[in-house]
Amino acid sequence: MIGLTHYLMLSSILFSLGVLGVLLRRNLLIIFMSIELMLNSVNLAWVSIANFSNRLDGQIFVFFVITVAAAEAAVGLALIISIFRLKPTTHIDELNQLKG
Amino acid sequence: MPYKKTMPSENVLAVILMGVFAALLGILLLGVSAFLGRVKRNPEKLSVYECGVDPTGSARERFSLKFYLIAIFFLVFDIEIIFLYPWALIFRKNLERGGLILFEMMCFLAILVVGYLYIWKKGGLDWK
Amino acid sequence: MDFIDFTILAIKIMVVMGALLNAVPILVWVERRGSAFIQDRLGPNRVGPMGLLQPVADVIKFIFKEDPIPCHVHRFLFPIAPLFSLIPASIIFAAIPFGDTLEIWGRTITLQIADIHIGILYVLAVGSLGIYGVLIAGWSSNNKYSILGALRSSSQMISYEIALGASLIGPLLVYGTFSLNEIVHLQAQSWGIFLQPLAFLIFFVSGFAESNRLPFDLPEGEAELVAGFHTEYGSMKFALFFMAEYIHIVTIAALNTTLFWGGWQLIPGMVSLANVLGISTYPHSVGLALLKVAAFTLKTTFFTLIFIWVRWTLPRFRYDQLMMLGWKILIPAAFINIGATAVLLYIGWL
Amino acid sequence: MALEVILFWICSVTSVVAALFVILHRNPILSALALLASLFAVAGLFITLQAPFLAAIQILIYAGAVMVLFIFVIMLLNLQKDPERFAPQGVPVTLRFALGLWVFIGLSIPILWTAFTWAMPPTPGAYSVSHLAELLFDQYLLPFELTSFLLLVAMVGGVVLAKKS
Repeated sequence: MIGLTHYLMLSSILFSLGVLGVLLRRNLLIIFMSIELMLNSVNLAWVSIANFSNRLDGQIFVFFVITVAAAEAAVGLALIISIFRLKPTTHIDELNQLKG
Repeated sequence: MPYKKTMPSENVLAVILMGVFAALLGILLLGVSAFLGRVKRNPEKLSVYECGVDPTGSARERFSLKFYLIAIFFLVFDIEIIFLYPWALIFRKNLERGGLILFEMMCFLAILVVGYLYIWKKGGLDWK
Repeated sequence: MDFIDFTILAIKIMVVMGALLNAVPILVWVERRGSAFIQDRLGPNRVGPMGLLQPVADVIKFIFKEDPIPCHVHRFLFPIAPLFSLIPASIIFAAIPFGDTLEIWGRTITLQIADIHIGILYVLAVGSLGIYGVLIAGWSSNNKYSILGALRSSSQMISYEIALGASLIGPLLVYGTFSLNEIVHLQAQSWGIFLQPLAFLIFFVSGFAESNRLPFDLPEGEAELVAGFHTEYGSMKFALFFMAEYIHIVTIAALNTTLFWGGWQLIPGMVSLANVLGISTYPHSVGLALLKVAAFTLKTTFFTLIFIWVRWTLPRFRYDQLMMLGWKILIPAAFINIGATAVLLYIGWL
Repeated sequence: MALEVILFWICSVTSVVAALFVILHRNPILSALALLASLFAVAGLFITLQAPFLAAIQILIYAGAVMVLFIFVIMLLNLQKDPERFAPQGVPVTLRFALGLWVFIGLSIPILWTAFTWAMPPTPGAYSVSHLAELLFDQYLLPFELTSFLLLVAMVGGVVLAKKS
């Protein structure tokens, strides 16, 4: 039977894949995508705990996490675009001057 | 109308079955046409379509930011609509408990109308 | 989910997908003859009587015509792109009830592929995936025209999707349930159109924009952008996009009838009329059920014909007019409609 | 019940494989599509966890709006394939990989170690969407009203940042 440990293990696998993505990749957009992946795995953990404890609070939190993640994605990508306009690169190592 | 309430997983099975059916149909048609319509390759046919003129410059130079602004507004208003759905679902049931539920949503919408007017004034919506 | 249920489900899917796929050539023929009739010319009449075999000829042409994959194109995404717009268009039909329950050999069959409890939200969620077919086609064909066309038509679909979502909230306020099946049951006495006329108008207009139909098909405007996002597409791949567009039209028409025109309800107040005339409204009699399915198909074809009729009468919008209509007129109208419905419900009129 | 188990295994395997693709692929559009597939798989998992409303919202917001925004940005900045997958300079790759692995082990030890016992087993179909909505509008009213401010800030921020031409 699919118990709570299955879901929590799956969400921890997805979370660590997201962390790996943030650490390993140098492209700003891929880092941003792995952050969305980490948020998504946290959502999965919320919903599975809400389901197995027969309470709905977990689902409400996921509702708000999705909203915050979407608003953050909108503003974050606007930042990436304005950075791109200064220096046409999304390679994170080249963005090391604070000037500009 | 006594009918058996279908379980969510049966619905998912039905939807997946229908998606697979449509995908198989598309792949089948593509396969048949790729098999029957032999492609006689020649450089003219395979080049970029530019009304006969040779393509100049890379195909993807930068575009105006207008498309990006529209995508942001779409995202924000989509979230707003997401909050309207559960509200609309229980609106009729909660009317007995007085108009509190109506007042809650009106505050939510008022703040977002302020945002909408700000965008309108800042010219985010009009298209030169 | 025993074996018999599974076969019934498979039969239902076969019937619905068969109807959708047969509707495409018929619509092509109707569009050609209709446009000929409107523009006072003959239209196809060479192939078969009154050109009836013309769609068959088209299908054969599409199969045999060579389908080159240009070399500069992304090899994996280019042929897959049409599926991205075909699958969402046909999946929406799983939630639409095309008939009441049917009783055969002691088993009641609900004439609906999947009675999804969150019907309206499911339709919107899957409807919002149609954009990927356009985006991936535009990006993977690596051609200036198709990228600009893809960006333009997807930003148009995006802005009209908000109006679509907001217009669906009005009927939801009135019905108080997501499930499309219950909505049709609730429309026994009076159809949705009488309660939510403005929502119907907004839904219908943004339905045109969602499916990139005239007068909203500027990205495919022949003059400026050659053929919009499917410039590089050859025979069968273009036919798949074409088929996806027609299936999308039929789905939007079916949604229209389900939400505003009483789905398979024959006429408003049909139950009271039947009692007066003494006809047995035994819910599961096969004859009555088939009559209801016929009522649903009649209404859906009526709205599909309106799609075709509008295409050949209205001129095309300019792009800024199109975006202005979407953002500055339809979205405020949808939100005003939501506020008005809520206040009317609060007062108790609606 | 067999359907739920099959659905769980299909969705979890696709989500993990798609997440791997997101990290490993050099072409940003392909990793965006891989993230899309992972979102769909997680939406399928939400359905097996009796949260169909959240599955629909996940598809509507994440797959329908956020990923479209990503693809728009990728098309707007016309990013090509990255020259190499993991940039060699900076902290050595193996150390970074070890850190990721350490996070995974740190997470999974408590999960595997505690035997989850719950007062009542999950009753299928116990809660419907209207329960969720009622809970949202009376107990969680304050966060609901604050989200409108969040959306206002996101709108204004997006306009200010993007229109600095």
